[in-house]
Amino acid sequence: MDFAFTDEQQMIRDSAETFLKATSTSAAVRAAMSTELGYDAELWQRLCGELYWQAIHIPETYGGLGLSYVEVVALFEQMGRFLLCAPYFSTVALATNALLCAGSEAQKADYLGRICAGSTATLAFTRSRDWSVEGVSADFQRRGDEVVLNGEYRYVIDGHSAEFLILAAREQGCDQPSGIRLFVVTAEQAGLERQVLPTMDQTRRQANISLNNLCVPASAELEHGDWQALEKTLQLATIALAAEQAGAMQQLLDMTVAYTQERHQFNRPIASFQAIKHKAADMMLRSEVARSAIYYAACTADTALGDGNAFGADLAEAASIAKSWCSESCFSNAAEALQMHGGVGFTWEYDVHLYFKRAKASEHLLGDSSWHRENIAAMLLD
Amino acid sequence: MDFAFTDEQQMIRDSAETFLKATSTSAAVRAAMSTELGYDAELWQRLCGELYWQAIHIPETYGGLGLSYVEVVALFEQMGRFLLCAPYFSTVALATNALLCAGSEAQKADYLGRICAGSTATLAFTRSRDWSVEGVSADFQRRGDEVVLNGEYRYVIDGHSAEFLILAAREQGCDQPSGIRLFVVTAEQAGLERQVLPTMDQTRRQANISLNNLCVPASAELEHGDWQALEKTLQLATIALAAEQAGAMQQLLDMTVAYTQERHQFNRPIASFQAIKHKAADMMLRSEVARSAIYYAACTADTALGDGNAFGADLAEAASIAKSWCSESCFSNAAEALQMHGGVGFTWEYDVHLYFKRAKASEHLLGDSSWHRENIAAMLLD
Amino acid sequence: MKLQFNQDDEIFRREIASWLEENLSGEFAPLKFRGGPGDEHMFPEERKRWEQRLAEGGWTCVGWPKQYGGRGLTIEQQVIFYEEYARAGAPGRMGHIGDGLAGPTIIAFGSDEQKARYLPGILSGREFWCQGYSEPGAGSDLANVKTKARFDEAAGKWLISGQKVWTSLAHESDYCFVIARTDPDSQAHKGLGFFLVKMDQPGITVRPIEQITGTSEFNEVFFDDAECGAEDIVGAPGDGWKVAMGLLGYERGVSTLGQQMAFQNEFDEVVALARDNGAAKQPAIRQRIAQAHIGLKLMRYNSMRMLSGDKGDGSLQREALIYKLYWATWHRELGELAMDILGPEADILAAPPYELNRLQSLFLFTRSDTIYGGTNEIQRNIIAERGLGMPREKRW
Amino acid sequence: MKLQFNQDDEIFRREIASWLEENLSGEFAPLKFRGGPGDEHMFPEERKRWEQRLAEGGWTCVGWPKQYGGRGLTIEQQVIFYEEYARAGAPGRMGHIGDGLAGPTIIAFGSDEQKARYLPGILSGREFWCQGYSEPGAGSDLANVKTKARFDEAAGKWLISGQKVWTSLAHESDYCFVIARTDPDSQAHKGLGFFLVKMDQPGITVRPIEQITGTSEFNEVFFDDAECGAEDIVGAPGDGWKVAMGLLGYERGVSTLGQQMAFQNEFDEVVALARDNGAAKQPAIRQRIAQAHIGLKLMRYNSMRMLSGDKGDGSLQREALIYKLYWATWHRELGELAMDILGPEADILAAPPYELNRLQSLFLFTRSDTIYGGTNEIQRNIIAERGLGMPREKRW
Repeated sequence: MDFAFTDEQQMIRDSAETFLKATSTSAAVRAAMSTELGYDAELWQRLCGELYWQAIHIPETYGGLGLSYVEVVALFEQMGRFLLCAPYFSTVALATNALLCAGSEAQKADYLGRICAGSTATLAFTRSRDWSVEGVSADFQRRGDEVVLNGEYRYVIDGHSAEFLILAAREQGCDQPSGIRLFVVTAEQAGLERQVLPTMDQTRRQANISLNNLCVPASAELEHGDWQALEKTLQLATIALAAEQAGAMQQLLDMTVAYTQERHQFNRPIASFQAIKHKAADMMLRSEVARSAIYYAACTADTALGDGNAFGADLAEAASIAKSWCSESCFSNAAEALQMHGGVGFTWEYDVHLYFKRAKASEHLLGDSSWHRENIAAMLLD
Repeated sequence: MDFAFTDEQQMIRDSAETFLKATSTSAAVRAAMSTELGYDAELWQRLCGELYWQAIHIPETYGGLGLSYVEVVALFEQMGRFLLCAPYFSTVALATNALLCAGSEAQKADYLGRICAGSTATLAFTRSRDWSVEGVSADFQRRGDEVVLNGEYRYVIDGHSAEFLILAAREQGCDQPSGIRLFVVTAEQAGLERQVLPTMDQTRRQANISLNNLCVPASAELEHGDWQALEKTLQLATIALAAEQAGAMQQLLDMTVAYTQERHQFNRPIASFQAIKHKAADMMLRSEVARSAIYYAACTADTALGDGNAFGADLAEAASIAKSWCSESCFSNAAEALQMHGGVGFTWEYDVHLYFKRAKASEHLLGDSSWHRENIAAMLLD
Repeated sequence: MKLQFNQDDEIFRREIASWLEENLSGEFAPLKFRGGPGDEHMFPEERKRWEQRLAEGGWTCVGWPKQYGGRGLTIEQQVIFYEEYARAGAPGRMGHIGDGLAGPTIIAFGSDEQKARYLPGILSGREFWCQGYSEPGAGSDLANVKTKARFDEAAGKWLISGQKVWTSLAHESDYCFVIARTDPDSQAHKGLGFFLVKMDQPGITVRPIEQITGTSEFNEVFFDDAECGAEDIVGAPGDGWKVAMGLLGYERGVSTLGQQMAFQNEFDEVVALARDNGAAKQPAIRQRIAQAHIGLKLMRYNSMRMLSGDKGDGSLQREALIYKLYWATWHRELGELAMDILGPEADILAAPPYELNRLQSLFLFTRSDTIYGGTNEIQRNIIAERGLGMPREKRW
Repeated sequence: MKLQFNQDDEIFRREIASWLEENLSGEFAPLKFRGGPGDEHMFPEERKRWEQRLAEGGWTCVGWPKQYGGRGLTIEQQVIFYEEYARAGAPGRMGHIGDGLAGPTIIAFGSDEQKARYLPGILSGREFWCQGYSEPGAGSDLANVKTKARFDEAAGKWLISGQKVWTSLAHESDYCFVIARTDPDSQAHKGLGFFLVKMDQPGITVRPIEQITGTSEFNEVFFDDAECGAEDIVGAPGDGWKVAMGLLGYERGVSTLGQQMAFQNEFDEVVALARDNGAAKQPAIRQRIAQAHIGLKLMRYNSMRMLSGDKGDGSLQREALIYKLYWATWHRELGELAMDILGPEADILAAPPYELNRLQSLFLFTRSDTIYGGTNEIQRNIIAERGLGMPREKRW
């Protein structure tokens, strides 16, 4: 047992911190979020070309770096901390994991290869607030060598810009989980329409995707692309999202401590007021525990990814623990940060609101805290 | 609209405060709670004989003072504040209200007359944690001029000592609310066994009551004693319980503010620490809002009692609002009081623990906060 | 203690309700449910015309004594007025600061000349006011006011210099009442003055604050030797604290019940949403909706106690002291609840580029409720110190 | 970063587990799940004999270096030891203070003579220790210690006078380590000494504190010229703070994982209860049970990080700083949850006159968790000041 970063992991984390601090500045974030694309394509190129982050946990066989999910989580933590605007979550946490869980060797070689080369991708699976198996409402029909898909997806992260997509659909007329299959398709084709959704949290784009008799070859069906693979993918993505939240929590704490040290009222730095100190202490508690949660979940994810057959309860539990803690805690830290910033926290000019909005948006993505707690309760009690 | 005590109401409240401060002292409470009876019979006699509190809202026709539920609530508030050990809640909030809601003229004249004369009484209706209609599990069968009752009751307040009891039972074989009837019986008779339950909160006694072919005359059946009358009784009692909680909250606040002003740490009174001040401020907020809740509920109860047919949603809503706020708030105030007293709050010697235990026990009686919130949610949403 | 309104009051209720129904039509129909907090920057001109319509009906300054042109309503009737106003969805009052704060202050502390000069414009819905209270370095700590007023003997005028912040609708206002330090060497609550200042003058610059919502209704106001007539100080130099404290009383007056009716409208929208999207079936959401309902009812009962002046145990002061902390926290939680009922849909805007829907606006805007007018933390200090007699914070 | 224990560790796990299974039988069977917090006053004699049994098996002082008679276990093995100990329901350790605190302190800071004198009694499970830290006026603020130690030159001994409070099992202990002021004019952290004091002497009076539970396991200890040999001060006079701070480190050591396993036993009981009485079907209770489970898992992950010494971003200190606040709050909430699952049954005792059932005891006893050893409020101060570098509270 060794529950600490190895030297190599620490190095990756530190270099991510250094890089993102310099590139994902407040000005850069604000510039990116005002574009339609939602991110800086040039920065994405650097990220892929120089740092090779998009390939971090893709096995070396497929051209990736072959590192573990611990490194993935370490990167997401820093990205959440610096509010990086990039199609990284969609490409790595969603699409790459889906391919790892569901692709045949050939499919992995092909599509993971594209991701290694800098392609963006995402996963579309639900059209409602339902993150469980019932949320999959698009359907498909097999017609000879083709498959025809119909339906609508909402909350598709970076759906407007991803170069290819993994789509979840259920066989027409089958309402069992066993009817669910995954398909990989390129974005630009007849029968697939996408519409970017304006979002309160401008640091992450979401889209609507409509399928109208989208015809794809049978080979687009991911070989192991069943509900179990999708569920595992979502759990892996949930851990990445929690890691972003943990990173944001730390940054909110740091910003707030710095601000309260500077800001004076009643002739004292407001950091000297016990009410402020105690709120900050609670923020730190939440933040430290969040880190324990995501590192543990990262180790569990790594085991699950390493074992193709591991669809056990461990990953589900670790993901739900991490997300339920981090979702509420990140929002709490953001809310307290805003409150402690006082009036200026309420302005567009200060960055607090960017984190605040991201916290609320991320809270709802992939299940909020109550939803994940009910998952845990079901494991324990039913 | 005049949402303030009249001068007369204020006088009654003030005299209750003065009387209880002098008689329901820490020493008196500790003496009473160590007896098997659970209260000081002499004090009860003074309360009935000198102050006539047991008759406060019994109409003058039946020998009572004919005052309103506002006065009742004002008394309960002071009793909760001074932790009075007496069969007052059982006799007035439970039995008297049941008789007022369900008795015929003759029954009221008889039994309310006994209460005016100082008899103690209570209500027994559930054997489980269920405070709704499903909780009534004892049953009865009519046999000629007699009724035979069987079953068990738990959590019967002062059930070990009450001189007569109102029993709720359902007609054998009928699981509809319409099968529920109320009976009034004297305590000492064959077929009725009672057993005092040792309680964590020693300031209020509870008992188990078993009925084994208890035969009572048909006249023991309360004329209007159906589920609606029982439900209304429980709502009225719930308001009285909330009033006790509000009184306790205020006392906890006062004790705590006084203690923190005296107690020094780091060479300052601990009342000067902002964390302590803010906790106290929150206690005061909860306490003031609790008072608004119980006074409003008292007015609503008064209207409902005045109108024999008023089984409307107003009373149910007011009771659930009052209890849901006061239950949680009283426990919060008790918990914070204990915390702010530090080590001594953890000792048997200081009174905080008496309030703390009372708060937890009262929280669960007649439905906890979630239960009452779900009542409200059902009214709003279903 | 009784809850019912009497028959005259109920007649009055029907009168105002039907007046509103009749008049909130035609050109004013689009103003329904607009102009509240978070939306105050919308339709300023139309809402100013609405103020004049109100004045024509005799519905401005309903609580002012008749001798000053008010309607002289009883407390109960004022409660009813504000309730019906909000229930009808009548627009956020552009005249609120004049009607509810400046006017009552001038009536209580002002000179006859000030009354004659300023009250008619408020009554007629033609002159609008804003307040110059908070300062960037002082937050809501009046004792720390740095804005200075010096009397220019030659010109016979006060010259005011400094900066105020969080001034709602400054750019739409004709006048501002300003707390400024008349004695430059004074400290804390001493040496303050309360000034009535014309906004349209070279010495005043208004800069809108871009908020978390992407909109601006708060402003910074810069005073650079802004002029104020010798006759336009309320009370004497040095009385500013006393006058301002009186004014704080009005802020917690009957209009709170109108505010609550607006909250009720918002709450009803939240409930309707939960029913529509199925969230009303989720146990955790049900609990929170019930809690919000309970909280709002209790807010109302508490205000009724406040207005009835229950001094039973010296508690008028007490229930009033908690009021700001209570409603601000409740309102902020309502915003969070709305988002959590929306779930992932909470993140999707009404329209690009950044048009919030009403509930998103509620969510974001209510973050200011626990900050302006004394943060929750300041409120807790005040409650502990004034309500419970606990020691004051030391200055360093 | 990896979670798995290696194979040797798993072999070790089976070894201790089977030893416990074998030995927790016969006379020791009734001790299962007894003697934990809230129950520490029970079966003291039997539990002392159990300590000797442990010693015979080589299971006392498992983390001490071998050169001092310890078992010299690795961190992982210590974790396993404490986990299995708690999992088996082995009784609350009478030897905990000696084994976990006094011994390591003597090893780190004591003289050779002290080591020779005191370690064997701890190792053999025959000499028991208590701690003299908190004082009535000082709470957990060591800097405010008022107990005095003066050196009597004639007798060649230290004479200690003062009062300690919250001393667990003082009446069952042979020795007490006492923080006292060696320099009467000193202030704060200076001038303290760390003394090893024999309990059985005329100068010491132990008075049990009757607790909220109706039982007593904490005591007040009065020192009235209690004697302590010149050779029984650890370090030099004035070193007391340094020694005490080292000791605080041990308190947050590997035994936390054993504590958590005991928490797990309690949690499992709560879950079983909820299943039995149907509360597990209530959505609000389900959420709270899940939250408790999550909280306990996270406590474990946090400890594992703490023990792995993740200094990634200087955070060893950080995750350790939050630990007390976290577990104390979690444990207190578990007690509340247990009561709320019991519902009205929570109020009914196991037996008259005042015999609490295990969950009631948990509920009441956990109120002390957020008080002793530094209240939650003190913990938050420490986190803010040491963890975040925020200004210290001013003394008045």
